[in-house]
Amino acid sequence: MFFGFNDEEKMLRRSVRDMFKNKNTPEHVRAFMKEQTIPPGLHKLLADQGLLGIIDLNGSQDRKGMVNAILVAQEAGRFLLTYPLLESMVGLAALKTCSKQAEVASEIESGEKVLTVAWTSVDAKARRSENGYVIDGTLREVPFAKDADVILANVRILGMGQTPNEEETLVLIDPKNPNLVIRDANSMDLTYPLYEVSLLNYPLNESAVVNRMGMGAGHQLMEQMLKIGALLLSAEIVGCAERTLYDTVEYTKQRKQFGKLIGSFQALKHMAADMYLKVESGKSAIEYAAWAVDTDNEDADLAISIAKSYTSSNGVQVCGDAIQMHGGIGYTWENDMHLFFKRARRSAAVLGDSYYHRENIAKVAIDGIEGKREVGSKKPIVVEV
Amino acid sequence: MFFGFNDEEKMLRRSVRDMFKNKNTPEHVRAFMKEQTIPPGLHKLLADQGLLGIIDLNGSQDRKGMVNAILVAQEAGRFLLTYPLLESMVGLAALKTCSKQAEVASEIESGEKVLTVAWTSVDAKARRSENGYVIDGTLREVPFAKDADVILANVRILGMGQTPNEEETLVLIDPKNPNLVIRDANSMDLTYPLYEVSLLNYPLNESAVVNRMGMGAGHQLMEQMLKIGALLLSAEIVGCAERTLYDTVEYTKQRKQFGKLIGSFQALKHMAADMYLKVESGKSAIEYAAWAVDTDNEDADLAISIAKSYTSSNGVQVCGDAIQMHGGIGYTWENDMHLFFKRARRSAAVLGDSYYHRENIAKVAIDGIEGKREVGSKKPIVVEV
Amino acid sequence: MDLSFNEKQEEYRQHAREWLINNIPEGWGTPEFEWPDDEVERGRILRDWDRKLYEGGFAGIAWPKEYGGQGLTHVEDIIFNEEAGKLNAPGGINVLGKLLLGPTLLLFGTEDQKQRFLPPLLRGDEVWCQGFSEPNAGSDLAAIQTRAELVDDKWVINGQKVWTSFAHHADWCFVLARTDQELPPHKGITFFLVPMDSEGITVRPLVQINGNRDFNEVFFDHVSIPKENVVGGVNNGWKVAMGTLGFERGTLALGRQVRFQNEFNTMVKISESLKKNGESISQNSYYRQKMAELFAEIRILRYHGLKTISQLLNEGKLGPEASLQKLFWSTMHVNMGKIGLEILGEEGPYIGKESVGRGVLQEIDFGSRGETIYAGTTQIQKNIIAERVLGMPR
Amino acid sequence: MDLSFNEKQEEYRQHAREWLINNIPEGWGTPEFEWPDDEVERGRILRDWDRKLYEGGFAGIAWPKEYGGQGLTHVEDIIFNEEAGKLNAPGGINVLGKLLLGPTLLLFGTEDQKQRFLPPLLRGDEVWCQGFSEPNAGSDLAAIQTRAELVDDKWVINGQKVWTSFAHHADWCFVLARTDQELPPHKGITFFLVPMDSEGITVRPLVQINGNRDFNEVFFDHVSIPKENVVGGVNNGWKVAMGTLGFERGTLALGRQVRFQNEFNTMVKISESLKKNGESISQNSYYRQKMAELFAEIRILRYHGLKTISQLLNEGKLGPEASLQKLFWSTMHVNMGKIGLEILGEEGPYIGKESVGRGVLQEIDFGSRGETIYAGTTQIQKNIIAERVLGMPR
Repeated sequence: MFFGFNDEEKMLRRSVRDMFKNKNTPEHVRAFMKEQTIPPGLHKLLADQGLLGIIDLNGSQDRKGMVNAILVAQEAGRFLLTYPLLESMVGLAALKTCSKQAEVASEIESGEKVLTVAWTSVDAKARRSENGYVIDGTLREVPFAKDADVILANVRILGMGQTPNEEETLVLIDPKNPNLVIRDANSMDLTYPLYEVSLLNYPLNESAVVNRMGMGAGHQLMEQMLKIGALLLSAEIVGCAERTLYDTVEYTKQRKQFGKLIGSFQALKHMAADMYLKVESGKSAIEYAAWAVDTDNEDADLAISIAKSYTSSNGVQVCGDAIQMHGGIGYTWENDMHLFFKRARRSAAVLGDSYYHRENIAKVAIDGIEGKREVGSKKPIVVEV
Repeated sequence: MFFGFNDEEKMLRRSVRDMFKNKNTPEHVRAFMKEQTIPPGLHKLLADQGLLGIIDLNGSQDRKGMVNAILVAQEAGRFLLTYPLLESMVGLAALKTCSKQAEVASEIESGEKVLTVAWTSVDAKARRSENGYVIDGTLREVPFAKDADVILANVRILGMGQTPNEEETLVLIDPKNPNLVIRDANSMDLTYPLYEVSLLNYPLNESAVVNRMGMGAGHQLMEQMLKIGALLLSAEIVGCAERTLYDTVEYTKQRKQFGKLIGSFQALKHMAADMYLKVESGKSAIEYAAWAVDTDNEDADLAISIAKSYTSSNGVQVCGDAIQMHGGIGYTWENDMHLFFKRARRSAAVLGDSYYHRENIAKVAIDGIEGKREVGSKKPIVVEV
Repeated sequence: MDLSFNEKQEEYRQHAREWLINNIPEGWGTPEFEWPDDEVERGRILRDWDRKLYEGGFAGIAWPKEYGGQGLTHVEDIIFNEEAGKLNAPGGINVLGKLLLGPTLLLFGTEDQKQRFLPPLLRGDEVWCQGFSEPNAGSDLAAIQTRAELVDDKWVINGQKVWTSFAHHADWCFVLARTDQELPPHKGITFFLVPMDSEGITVRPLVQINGNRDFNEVFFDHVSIPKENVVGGVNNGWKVAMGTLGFERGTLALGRQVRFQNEFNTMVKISESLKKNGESISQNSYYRQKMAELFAEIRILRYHGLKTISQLLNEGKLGPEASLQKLFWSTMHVNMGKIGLEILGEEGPYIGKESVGRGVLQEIDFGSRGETIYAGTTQIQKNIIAERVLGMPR
Repeated sequence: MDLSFNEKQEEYRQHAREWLINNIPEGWGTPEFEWPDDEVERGRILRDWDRKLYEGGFAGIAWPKEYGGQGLTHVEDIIFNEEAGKLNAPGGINVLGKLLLGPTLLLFGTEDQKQRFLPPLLRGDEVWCQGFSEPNAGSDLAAIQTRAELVDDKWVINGQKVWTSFAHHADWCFVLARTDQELPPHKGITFFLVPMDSEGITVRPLVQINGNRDFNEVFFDHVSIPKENVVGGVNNGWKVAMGTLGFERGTLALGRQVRFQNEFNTMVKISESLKKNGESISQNSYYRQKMAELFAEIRILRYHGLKTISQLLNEGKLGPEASLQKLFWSTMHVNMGKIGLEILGEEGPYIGKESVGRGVLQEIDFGSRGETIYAGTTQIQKNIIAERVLGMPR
């Protein structure tokens, strides 16, 4: 029984934190918000630290790298990292399940190519044409598409299954291909831009298929990616919330009003204590879920939904409270609080919002509980937890 | 435009408050909680003040007496009045719509008989027998039934309408009749006991029918009683909440901890401010609704649902916060805070809980709004309020 | 209790509504209206609107006729504000002049000041901004450090103000400055009227988290103004300012309520267009309950507003209870933003013109975060309620 | 990160579960179990259970064997508590002895004290109660006025305690009393061990708002006790007491979590039995969302509990962060009561044996109101977090 991080994990966190502190400074973030272009050298840096391919879905010794991955994602949130690290981690994990794609996977892992994921497919379908398959349709929720070299997307290949789900197939899309258009989707979170990608007669080469066409493989893998992605997003939210909490506490120790440090006002103390409770609870939730995924625990899906629903509601609230505790200065563009707030809002909304994940929880907790007490029964009943 | 009380209304409130202060003291309430018997003389007192028949559904000059009635109900909540005053006010208003029942109405109004209302009928049905009609079934949610002389109830008279609703008929039940059993329903609120009344072969004399049998008359009248009752309950909750707020504020001005009056701690100040906001908002809600009922405003039903849903959620919370602000002493039976809390809880639950009334609101605010803006339209749209 | 409007008032409402419908530029007040990017152009449009209001007889509705007002009551004022709110008509550019400076001058100004300043204010010729807050004097307004010294019959002002809305459009600014360093903080403050074209004034825009540029920093570097530009007497500025803030907290809630109602209806419309398991979100009991609760609170805000107006009409002034209204609407609006984002679900991040509802619900979420801060933070309002209304010990 | 239990621990869990199933009296822990009305009889049943626990080897699981414990770790302790929670087994009558006094003596007691007091405590021979709070020293514990004076080699105690759980069943009481009037409040306090059958002790029950009579007032009128009945040294009682309160706030949350899970399952069952428009409430999205959110928090409480145990195991002590756990579970439980009443709807008022769920949801609503007060109010826990964890200025 050890609920904590070992020295290796702590060292990873420290080194990632130091790197982001130096290489993803507020000035870098502000510059990115204007240019919307990943700063040169950032991929290489992340690759050199070995962060991109940190998740291994077939991980040995019951370790898939999720505990490490949430530590990294938390730091990404804490520093508003302007890179699709989450997509790299999740996408690479998926690519590595396919030996055919070893080359591109290694190019991505080594930082030569930038990978992103199209989280939503709006009816993107591949149909047979003269020279193989072509794809028509739209991909949504594609972070950093403009800067990506590879987009991992889930499209239906018509005829490759009995149901739409079965037809789903993971494919690699080349954003430089002339048969697609990338449009800025105008997301509130300027530190993590989302794009929409429209494909028309986009030629799908068989070599771009991950694993195999249809037969449910793509659907299943995407489901897994969405779950792991949701957990990493929870970790990002926790990072945002934790950072705003401690920055705010620090601010209350500097700022005076009415002749006193504002941190000595009980109203602000109690707000901070509530924020701390939410941050620590979010941390416990993501840490438990990461362990559950790592160890193939039957609890894993439930734990992810607990983490995502809890952090999506409460993490955002912490960032909002941070604005309030800063007073007027917190409401200005110059101050960073709103960047965390918006990043948390975006992260809370995608890959399943609170409602979605609470409904997942309800299916287990309400519809499927074991050992529910029969009202009126006197038998001792063992409640499984 | 005058949103307030005139001198007459203020005088009524003052005289009722003085009366309850002297005649419905905490000692009386505690005695009632043990005996569960209305203290002798209380009906007479209420009758002499003219409080029982204060509502007149056919009121002249657009005045049905609702503004007065909520003032009285608020005081009843404030002093935990141990009498079915709400049922008397609502029941008498209903009885007065029927000239046949003038005699019993006047006996009730003058304090000779105690009236209560059976708010829920669990399948109580009258069927023809040899000597007219007999009723079988159960009446629930009957306050003070043990002490009542008359129970006003809504029962179905089989065959007196095309639908169950149409069959509904308001009747007077004699609680002393041997063909019924009164059972204490064990309500949490010992200041306002609820009973269940089971009828078996209870003989229904035609003279006990209010207005006429079936044809929807009973249903309609009961609907109206339920609405007015819900508004008066909201007023009772506001009375409970207001009382606990000011008692609590007073307590924080007496009690010291850490060498300071606890009222000087900002955490308690802000709790009190939140309570004040809830109390004042509840007051505005019931006052507006009472005015709307009095003036036959088309808004009246909506305003009642706003008042009942708001006070049911927020009034209870104020009483709960009052316990918290009292600390340990607030958690003892000896302290009165829990009496208000439980009375507010009971009042919040019956005659439509928050969910029920919010769903009523949704039918207007969501399903039926006028002038909803068409997304994309540039026409100016007038929003009715 | 009489919450109805009389026949004459209803006629006034009809008159106001018709005038508004005929005079509001097409599309204005809808999310589809496109504001020019240029701030100067934007200012011109707003000032034109103020002038139109004046010409239509809808400026200074409850102010005396002798100062350019309409000589009507707060009831007509509120009726017009409600109607303007129903059409989501912008408030013009002279909000602070009309809402704060005007009532302040009417209460504390000299006859000369009223005659000099009120008519051009109403005509839209002179736009006002408010110079109260400073970097180190936000909630603690009495801590202001901007100084004014009398030099050769002129007041010379030095210091810095922040959160100065509309300063970049304003002709005048009403400014609090310290005129006596020896007296206790509350007692050495004076309320000044300062022309914005004075030498030594620099305006720097402050961008808000929603991207708006309504706020500014204003720097005063040896700004010299006439001796008589003082309201309420030298060293009496705290009292005057408290009156000003009272107006800010207590009034105009009815117009605001209608705007919230407008936003609510848009929210309903959006909830109808979004589906969950094949069913409109507007039919899902979770969202229905949340929206119904919100609707109830918007209505209760209206009741509070009616009470405030009634108090103004019948007692002529507002008490500290007015803090309730600010606390109520601002926290309610934050909650509204939260519910809006819940309704949007996965659509939440997108705010462009092509997004669901054109980003109007997100704007509530962002904008409301400022509302619990400006004009006295939530924490300050609760302090006021606890100490001044409930009498809890300081 | 390793949150699994090893094979040996899982065997222990199996063993504990079997023992519990075989030894818990029929119906115990179900809402249907009928406790005797008589308090003495009730006390006897609980003490019998403590004795049974001892005989079964489940008393003092993590305490050293030399003092009657089992010499195992906090892991086995928590496993047993979880299993007991799953069966909703009452905690026995010596909760305060086992939870608070035992750990306190192990940390601060003399060897003689440990040998004298721990074995009978575990055997169920000596039941303990806690004499800390006083009418004027609740949150402000340092303000206690109960005095102890050394008279002829005996401590003579005078004063009054409140909220003394189980005092009417207890053989001993651990008492804080002021032993030096001159020193600052925190420095003149001593921690005493007082036999409850001493002359001069009067116990008066305090009824709680849920009708329970677990709390008492205890009056000390010239109560004389041996000089050596002091823990941790004279005038060092504050430090000892803070250790005691740390145990109270930090531990046993896992057993509590299972009990909450149990209550939650009952809530689900009730929600299935109640209908709204012909559909079970458990299928209505509003109630589903509320319950799912609650379930998530109950699980998170488990995670917090695991962290606390891990900290105890690996670092040997708890920090001020333990306040988080108390704050979390108590406020969560209040919310649970609220949701329970929402689910009950019109059935809410009825609490009798024949009511829906036999009043178990209402009991949460009432009982939880005490939980945010005792063992350090919500406000005190937030102060501790802000000042001692986050380092905000006092």
